[in-house]
Amino acid sequence: MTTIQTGRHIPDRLTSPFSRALKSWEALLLIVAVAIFVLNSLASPYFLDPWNLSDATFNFTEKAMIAFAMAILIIAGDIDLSVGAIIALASTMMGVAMTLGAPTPVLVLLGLGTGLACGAFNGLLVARLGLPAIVVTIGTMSLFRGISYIVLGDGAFTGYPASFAWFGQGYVFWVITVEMVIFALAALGFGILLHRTNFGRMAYAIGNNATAARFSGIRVGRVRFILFLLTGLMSGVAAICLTSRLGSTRPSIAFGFELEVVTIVVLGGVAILGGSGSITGVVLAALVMGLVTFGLGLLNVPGIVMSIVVGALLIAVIALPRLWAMLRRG
Amino acid sequence: EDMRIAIVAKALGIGFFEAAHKGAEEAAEELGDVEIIYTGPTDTTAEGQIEVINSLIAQRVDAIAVSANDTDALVPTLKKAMQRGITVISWDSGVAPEGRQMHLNPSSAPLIGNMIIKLAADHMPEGGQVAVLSATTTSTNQNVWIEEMNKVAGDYPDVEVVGTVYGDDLADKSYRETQGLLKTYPDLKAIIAPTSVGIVAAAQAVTDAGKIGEVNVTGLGLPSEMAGHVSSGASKSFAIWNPIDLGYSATMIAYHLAKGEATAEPGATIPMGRMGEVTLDDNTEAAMADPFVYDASNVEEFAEVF
Amino acid sequence: MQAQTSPVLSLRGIVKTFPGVRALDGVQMDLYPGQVTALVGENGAGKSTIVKILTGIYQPDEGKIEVDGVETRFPTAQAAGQAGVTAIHQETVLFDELSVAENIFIGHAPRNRFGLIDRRAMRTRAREILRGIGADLNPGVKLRDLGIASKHLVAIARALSIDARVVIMDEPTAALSHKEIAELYELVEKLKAQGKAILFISHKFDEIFRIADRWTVFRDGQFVGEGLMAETNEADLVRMMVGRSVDQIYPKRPARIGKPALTVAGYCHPTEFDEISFTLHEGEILGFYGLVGAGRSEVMQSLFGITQPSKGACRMGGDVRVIRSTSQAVDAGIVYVPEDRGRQGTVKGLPIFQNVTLPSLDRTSRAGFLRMAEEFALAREYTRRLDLRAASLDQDVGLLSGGNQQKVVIAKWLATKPRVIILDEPTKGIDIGSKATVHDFMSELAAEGLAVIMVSSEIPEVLGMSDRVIVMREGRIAAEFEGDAMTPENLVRAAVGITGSENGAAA
Amino acid sequence: MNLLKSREAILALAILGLLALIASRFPGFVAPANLAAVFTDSSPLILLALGQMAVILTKCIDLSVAANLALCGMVAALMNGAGIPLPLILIAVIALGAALGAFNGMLVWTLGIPSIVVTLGTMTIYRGVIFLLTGGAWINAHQMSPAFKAFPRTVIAGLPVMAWIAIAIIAAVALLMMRTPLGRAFYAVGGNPHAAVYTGISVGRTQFAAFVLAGALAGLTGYLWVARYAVAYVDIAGGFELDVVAACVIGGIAIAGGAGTVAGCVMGALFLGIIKNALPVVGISPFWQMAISGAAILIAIAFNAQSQRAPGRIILKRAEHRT
Ligand SMILES: Nc1ncnc2c1ncn2[C@@H]1O[C@H](COP(=O)(O)OP(=O)(O)OP(=O)(O)O)[C@@H](O)[C@H]1O
Ligand SMILES: Nc1ncnc2c1ncn2[C@@H]1O[C@H](COP(=O)(O)OP(=O)(O)OP(=O)(O)O)[C@@H](O)[C@H]1O
Ligand SMILES: [Mg+2]
Ligand SMILES: [Mg+2]
Repeated sequence: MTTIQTGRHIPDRLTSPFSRALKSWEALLLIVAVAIFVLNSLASPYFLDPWNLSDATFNFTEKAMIAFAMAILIIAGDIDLSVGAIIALASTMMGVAMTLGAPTPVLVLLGLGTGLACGAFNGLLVARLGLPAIVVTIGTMSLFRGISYIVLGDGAFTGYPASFAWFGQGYVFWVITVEMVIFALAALGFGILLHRTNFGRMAYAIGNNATAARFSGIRVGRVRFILFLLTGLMSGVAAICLTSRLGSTRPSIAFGFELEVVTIVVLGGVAILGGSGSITGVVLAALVMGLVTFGLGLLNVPGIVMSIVVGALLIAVIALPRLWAMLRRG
Repeated sequence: EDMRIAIVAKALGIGFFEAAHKGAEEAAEELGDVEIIYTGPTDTTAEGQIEVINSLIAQRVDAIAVSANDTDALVPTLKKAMQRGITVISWDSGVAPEGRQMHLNPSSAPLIGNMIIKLAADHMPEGGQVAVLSATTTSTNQNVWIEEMNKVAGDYPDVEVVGTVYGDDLADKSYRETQGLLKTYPDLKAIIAPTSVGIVAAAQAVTDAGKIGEVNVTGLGLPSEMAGHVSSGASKSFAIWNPIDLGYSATMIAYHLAKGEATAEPGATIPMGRMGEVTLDDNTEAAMADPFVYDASNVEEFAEVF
Repeated sequence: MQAQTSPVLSLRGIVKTFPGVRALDGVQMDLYPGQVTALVGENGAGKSTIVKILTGIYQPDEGKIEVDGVETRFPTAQAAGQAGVTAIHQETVLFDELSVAENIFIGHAPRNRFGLIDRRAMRTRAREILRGIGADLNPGVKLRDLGIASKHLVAIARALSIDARVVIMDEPTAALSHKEIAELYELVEKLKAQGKAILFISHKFDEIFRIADRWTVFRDGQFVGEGLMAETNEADLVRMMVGRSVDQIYPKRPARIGKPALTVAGYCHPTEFDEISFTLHEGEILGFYGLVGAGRSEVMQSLFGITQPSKGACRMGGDVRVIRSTSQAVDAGIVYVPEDRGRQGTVKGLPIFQNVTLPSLDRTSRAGFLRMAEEFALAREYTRRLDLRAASLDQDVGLLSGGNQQKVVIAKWLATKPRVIILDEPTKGIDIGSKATVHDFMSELAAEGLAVIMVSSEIPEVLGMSDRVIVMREGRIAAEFEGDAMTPENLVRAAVGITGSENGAAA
Repeated sequence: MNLLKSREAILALAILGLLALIASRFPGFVAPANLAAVFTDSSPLILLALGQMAVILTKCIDLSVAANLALCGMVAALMNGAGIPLPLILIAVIALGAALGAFNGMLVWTLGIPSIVVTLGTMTIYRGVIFLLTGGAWINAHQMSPAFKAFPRTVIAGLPVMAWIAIAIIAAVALLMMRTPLGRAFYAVGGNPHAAVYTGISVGRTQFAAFVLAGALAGLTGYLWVARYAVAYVDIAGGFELDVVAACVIGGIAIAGGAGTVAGCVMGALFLGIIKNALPVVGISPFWQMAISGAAILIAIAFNAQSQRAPGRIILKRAEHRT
């Protein structure tokens, strides 16, 4: 048939991936991060100290671990506002086991398991029963933390085994903390998952058009369910780190984490309505947030002023490219 | 070079801590070679306080005096501070012993526990029901005081403590919890609120419910915030130590410890300027002074001060 | 026919660009009172864009609009309405949660003296307008509770609720059944008689020749020509549209019908269909005809695992099974090209090549890890076979015209090397050139031994392409025709359920 | 039959059931005076939920309402401290609230930034501004004038002014939603934004209007809140935005936009208000409160989803007769 031969040649790409990367969101974030780094080292004599910088990473590592999983979840069109509450519940479960004399490996497994179970519960309600993610997780946010309050009341779990302290307080090498290593591994793992695997591709497809994804033979429900599981799992990992770092559990642990995690994700250039974003962006956003809060902290700026800066940064970083485009179009 | 002492509040903006800050500055002036860094998180969370303390460690301050949001959660961070040669003490709301060199109680917990129930009992000669409105379920000092109060409750046989509710140190929640108490226990005679936020909200709720004269609100509060409620009769009396003195004393102690002029070990005595001196107990804790009672006769005078 | 009156509305030198596309490039057009002007052109020629410019939704970059010879601008949809221009748009522009009356009047509702919406007046006028177009709908019900055809009538009523001098209809018959199309023609005659100028956009030539007085042709956003309908013929129009001649529209090649590929036995669904049984053979094109809403799509979607039948099973080769999910269907070799391209077909936001490889990821990847080179190779192969027009394979699929999007969807499925392909209204809203490509391809697939099901509501297409036709009515199989029995009359009669001699006007 | 199917009816039954349950443990709770008090206590939630409803209807979300409330409340308290008369304060806070809402709305409208991002940012900014205004200091009862504190509590015909304001606003918003082009535009924009453009409704402008409405209501509530609880500081109503969204969801406002009623919204707020008020009263341990309200939210969502489930198309004649 003639049509087969006359097919026109279509080039694979018009712009090279390199030139695209130059103009990308990530490039902008990198510039912002470097600028803040330079400003910080000018503003405070204490900034350029390896130990101080190492301490500063605690400002974001736990949140960022969750942010990686959350980024893929948001790219696929969902959201999980219960992550802070999952940390509380996972930490409480570990505390219960600790009082019963469980050794560190069991505590770790229990923390991960609780995270997975909470993720599964969210996933069940959202991906299986088709309820809207944002409101389901507002509900489970109260539920999970509520259970933690029921278990703990006004008490606290303390006296975690010394070996457990390694996760949140240990160093792997010189100033490199265990949390930094977990952070880096998580960044790498989720980066590969999102950008280099079929699963990541499916997440993008679902986020852009879930119906068409289903009509393309993708098991949409399963992918969304797994993403909730992963978010729960990473909340469990964060729970282990945070509990270990604090050496204790109270039901109010990690209160308000969810909004900071979402802020990191959005600042990282992930479209909040789903469909686009990258892990590189999230890593850079976490660094930017950490640098801003630490830098301002060194100047003893009150926390609330930092949150104004972060809020303004969030809006500005997203608004500026759009304003620029508007101005250029006239 | 000046010695830098960081005063860390539970959260910025609370009148009590602002007053303590005043006291710290007073001590600094008296000492001459001290710079005060007054800081704290935005809301009363342990995580927020840890971030603040981390940045203080990074600035290599000489001493940290903290009123803790969580007895245990701050321990690892404060330990790190001590390892890096920083003097760490807690004041007002304590940290577990391994996380600080000493703790300065505003007053002794048994004295406070007794004081708050006594204030209630004094104004209910026939006895009756009282309820407790606390801060958050995790507030260290409130929990200790209530525990101490329950220990001595037997000394007041006519007083029946019917329950404890938590206002989370939020004005609206405390207000609603008080409303709940008034509904649940129609015969309630007194509400004990050992928290400066809770006592104001409780007094307001009692006023709004038209129960002035029936229900007496007492506990721990700031004269400036409570003056109106004392004159309206919603609160007959309440107690507090002077937060200015507390900030002053904490600064003094931190200074002497950091200078190496005193050591923090059981039995040691540490001078605190115009406040005299304290002796540390077996837990390396010390009490600053007795709580002081405010009522219609003196509240106006102190309202000007803090 | 009053040939030479002056136009009510003229467009001159209109230019409209979107990022990356010059949708309109200096086009012109004239609309005359009491006459129907047909606007024809391939997919993406810019027809809907001109409609949007005329109704104030887009602003032209250059050029002018004249009403009665006076230059005008339409900054908003309301401004266009006030100037007397109204349109039935290609996409549905209705609101499910609002009532029929509100749908008709939203944006220009009657108000009482307090400035509040006068609901009684709104309902009364809505009822009048609906009655005027022969639709007996309750203006108070929510739109959500109406069927698709009734919704279209509401859309038409909405256009007529504005007292217009120019009425634009952008593919108004695409979703209507025979009876409603006939009523629409009557309506057009009525509007003509009232002296209104009508712009009629359609890909169906029978329709155009039946009701239009004039024609205008666009190609690739440019004006090609205009004239009187009476002085042209189909072949000329097609040549102007496509830029070449398309001779064989239904290139059905005799195929060798082989073994049964798919046997469906007793598929039932509680509300949508009942007792669906048929056998499909390798190399066969099986047509499914029926009126719009007969439930064909539902049956096909249950074969593809989107919905589950309550009873019944299907057999492919040796296994008897029920397909429970789309991934099972793809594994089994059944694929489905949906009728709702935008929602179900393409993943807008992803580039073309990723759309093509989406169901084939298992083959282009190794151990779950992507291999981009393989993906590009696969996408290149199949988009070329379908003669896709695009700037690059890395381009967002949403930037393509409807016809080219359809090609991407078909390419995506062919890349999975299926055994059974179901095409639901594969040429709906597709221009004549692309249509030929799709038809060509269908025959070629059948010739390669693939089993093809084609759902279509166009009789010429069904008759021209199928080896066998199943007619559905109200969720059931009404009849099956083969060979000489495949006549327009038989199909229509079975579809509407007439057993006597009276039948609807077959196209 | 049809009545039972409507979301509002189910919710009304749920509220009655809840009241009955509480009454069985604590009869005093359902005394008219107490119910009036519960309504009064729920008024801030109702007011904010009505504003949030408009925003959610247009497919947006406003996470900054609680921060807006806190800022306006603080400004009201500061103005009172400066001796400005109450009517002026009222006008000022409503205007300020509307302006803060308008800022959100502008960003959403002109720059097309998703509302959740905008309001996530402005919620911290607005709270931060309070800190900058006051240095974090509290304004306490004794620093407020008696008239300032008395207004919301003044009882007229058995109900405090606060409750009357809520009733008036419910009526006004109902009229706005049902009978004005703007109200219908909220539904149109959320139901089918694409189509709204074709009918000459500007999506951005309508969303902007919704944000202004939500902001104005938050501003008004800010004054009421501060006057009622007689205290203003940075963190008042912290986390309240999620309660507001939860109230809307319980009330059947579709989070995807375009569907929901004023009655549902008000009942959703009442439902949540009753739970929060009743739990301490019926003597349930405070540690159970959070889990119970979480479970209530989840159950309500599941219920709404059930009654909202599209009936589907019905092709078969016999199926048509059955339903
Ligand atoms: N909003 C838009 N953004 C970018 N490109 C657009 C937009 N709308 C239309 N286009 C492009 O403009 C061109 C003209 O599209 P238009 O919808 O007018 O075609 P059409 O003639 O109506 O086609 P069809 O017959 O398929 O309906 C196409 O290339 C299309 O992809
Ligand atoms: N009442 C309705 N409400 C909403 N969408 C509808 C309704 N009726 C049909 N549709 C949708 O409109 C499109 C056209 O449907 P259509 O009328 O073709 O139904 P169908 O079941 O596909 O019947 P057939 O394929 O036999 O024509 C489909 O995507 C369908 O889902
Ligand atoms: Mg078109
Ligand atoms: Mg169909």
